[in-house]
Amino acid sequence: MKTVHLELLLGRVVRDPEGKKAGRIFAVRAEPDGEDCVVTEYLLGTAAMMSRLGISAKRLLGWPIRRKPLSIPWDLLDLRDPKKPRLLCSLAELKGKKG
Amino acid sequence: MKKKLPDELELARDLLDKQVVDRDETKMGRVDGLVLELREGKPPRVDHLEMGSAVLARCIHPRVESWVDALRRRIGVQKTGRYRVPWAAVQEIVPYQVKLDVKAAETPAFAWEHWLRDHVIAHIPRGLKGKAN
Amino acid sequence: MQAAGWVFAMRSSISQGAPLFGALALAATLCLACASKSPQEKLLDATKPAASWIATLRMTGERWNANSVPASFVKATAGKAVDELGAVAEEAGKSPVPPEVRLPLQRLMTAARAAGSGLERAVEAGDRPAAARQVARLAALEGELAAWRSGQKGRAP
Amino acid sequence: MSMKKAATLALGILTSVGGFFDVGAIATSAQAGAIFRYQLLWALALGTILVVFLVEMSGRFAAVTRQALPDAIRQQFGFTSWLVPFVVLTLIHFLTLGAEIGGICFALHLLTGLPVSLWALPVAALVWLFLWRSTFSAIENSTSLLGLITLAFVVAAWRYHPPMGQVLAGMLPTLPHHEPARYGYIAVGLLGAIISPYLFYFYSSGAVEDEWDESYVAVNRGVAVIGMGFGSIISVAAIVVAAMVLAPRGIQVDDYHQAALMLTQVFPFWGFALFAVSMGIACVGAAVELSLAMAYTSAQTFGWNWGENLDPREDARFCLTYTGAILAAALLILFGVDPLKLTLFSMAINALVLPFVALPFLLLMNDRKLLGKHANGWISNAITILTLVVAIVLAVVSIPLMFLGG
Repeated sequence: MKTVHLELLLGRVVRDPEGKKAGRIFAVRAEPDGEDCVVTEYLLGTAAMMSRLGISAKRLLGWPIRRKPLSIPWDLLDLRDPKKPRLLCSLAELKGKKG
Repeated sequence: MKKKLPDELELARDLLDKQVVDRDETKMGRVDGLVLELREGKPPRVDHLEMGSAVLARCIHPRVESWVDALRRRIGVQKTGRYRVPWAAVQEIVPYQVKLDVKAAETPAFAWEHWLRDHVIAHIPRGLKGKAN
Repeated sequence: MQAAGWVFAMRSSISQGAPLFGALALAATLCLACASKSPQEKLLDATKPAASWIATLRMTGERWNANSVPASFVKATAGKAVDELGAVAEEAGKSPVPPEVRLPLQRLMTAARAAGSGLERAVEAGDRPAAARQVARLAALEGELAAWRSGQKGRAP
Repeated sequence: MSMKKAATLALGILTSVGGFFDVGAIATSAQAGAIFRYQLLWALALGTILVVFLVEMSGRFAAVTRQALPDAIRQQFGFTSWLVPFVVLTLIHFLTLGAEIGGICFALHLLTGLPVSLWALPVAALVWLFLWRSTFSAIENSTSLLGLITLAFVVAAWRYHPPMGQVLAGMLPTLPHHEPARYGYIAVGLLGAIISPYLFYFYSSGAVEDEWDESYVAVNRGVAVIGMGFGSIISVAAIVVAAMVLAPRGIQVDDYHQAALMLTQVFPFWGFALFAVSMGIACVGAAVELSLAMAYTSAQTFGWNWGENLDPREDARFCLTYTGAILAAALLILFGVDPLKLTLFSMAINALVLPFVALPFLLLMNDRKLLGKHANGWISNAITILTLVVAIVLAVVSIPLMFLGG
């Protein structure tokens, strides 16, 4: 059984096949599925960290920062080497999908 | 027993590092680690939670883990520094704790607590405590 | 969660702050070095706690005579004061200032220590008039030390 | 207001007696008054405002989330981020606990004439027995009731009719006329003595022990103001008395023996004992608070079962943490570490670590997912950011001052 430790995965830099940096993993979304609990997406970047820590720049500093965390669906992230998570499509493609 | 889980979980925020209680609400540790199983063609699933000194030591450095483990074996109170809780045992997740369908006293998480209770606390006369509340 | 990135962010902010912090520490050290005091000023500084200890002895004696503090307290305070005054006397002895400056101070410290020990003995014997005499002696020494200090302040560069 | 809620004031007074008016506040207030008269009252006033807000926040946090601060910090920021602050704070709490035990020993030395170090082990046994045998509410009520004796300082200050104009003028910061390094060092010490990190860990854990819920948010506000106000008034009184009694005679406080003379003039018969007893009780309160804060912090960091109301058989690790802490801290005094020097040193490093306590605090208090409508408003945020700025300035300033003024 191939496993990965979440506590060691958080904060890792994700790169796309061309080696471009996509950001650090700060959050992992999951949902219960019958008896199981399955991962749906991974969230990257400062915005993910901020939302993870409940920080709202608007409340704290008085001005809004409009940046959304970069989200990667579960099937587009290769975790076989947890130290070097790899994006399965290019960064541009991922961003393009969202429009 | 029916599980009480939110519809959507953010694993790092809603699970990791949270206080763990047993079915009698006895505090038994924290979610020190969380292990995902990678499956071919299917989304990764949460396999088990981990608790214990080895898990924490690993977060600092793998070398620290080996030191902590050597120390644990020498002292010999705990059989394992890595207590695994299968996902099926997770009963309830609320903002301030994670409830497991186990009994704390029967798990390795309570090895030290029991050793200290039987070898130290039992020898000191206790006061009015326990009757209070 | 294991916010490695969070730690990373904190670490980098600390390391960015380090030069600033280092500069401040350096500035402080430089200030210390520039402000290195003349032997006279150093001696003057050392006499400040001495004056405070003589005043303490005097007040302790007065309060004992008024039945406000126990004998054991006088004993402990006098013991501490005599030690501290001894340390000042020693510093004065080692100071490179001219003898006409330090000798009167050394004499003052010796007299104050004697008064402190005298007070301790008087209290141990329960002798109130003797304690009152030591208090008066301490008051006089307080004045003399103040005079010495203002004389030095006038001469200090 | 129900009786139970009115009784929560005890938690505020206990936190205040132990956390505000403790050995550090006694030492630094006496020094401030003796050397600079009323000129350093502003540091006390500033510290009071900051601490009232921070205590209110930690109580509100506990009431709304049912979590104490160390618990929430570990959950929110993760084990590796919390590890270093946790170790550093534990070390500081240990030194401060040593200073408080030293304060109790000194009070007993004043009353009995026996040497300070001789009292170290009996005092450790006494503090431990108090924690081991009684419940949280018993500790709260007895310490806060006994703590009222420190009001002796207020009576003394009032009897001296201090020059009100000068006292009020001291509330505004001014540059020192003499000894600037010492002035800075005492100001840092005063702030460090007032805004001690353990205060917030203890108070929020106490609120969880007392089973506060959202309905306590309003009560908590009153408790923070009244409790901390109590400590503040006593510290102001201590500065005033030192300024009226010690300063005119030129007595500085280089040693606790000198501070012990403070009340002997105004209460010729009881003054000496009143000082000793006030100091002893304030330090017992602080020692209790510190040893519990250490046990709470460790237990919450590792998820052990904890609570002062539990039978020690149910939370062995929690009980043995405070037991070990008290014993180890008492050894410092047994081996002759000077209580006043230890106090001043731990107050200065308390100020030094404050930024690392205030920053996570600021983040937690703004988390809407945790606190909902009870998250911080702009006033509380402004005060916390001010604390953070003051703390950073203090941290930068206190290092050179430790060499210049100490």
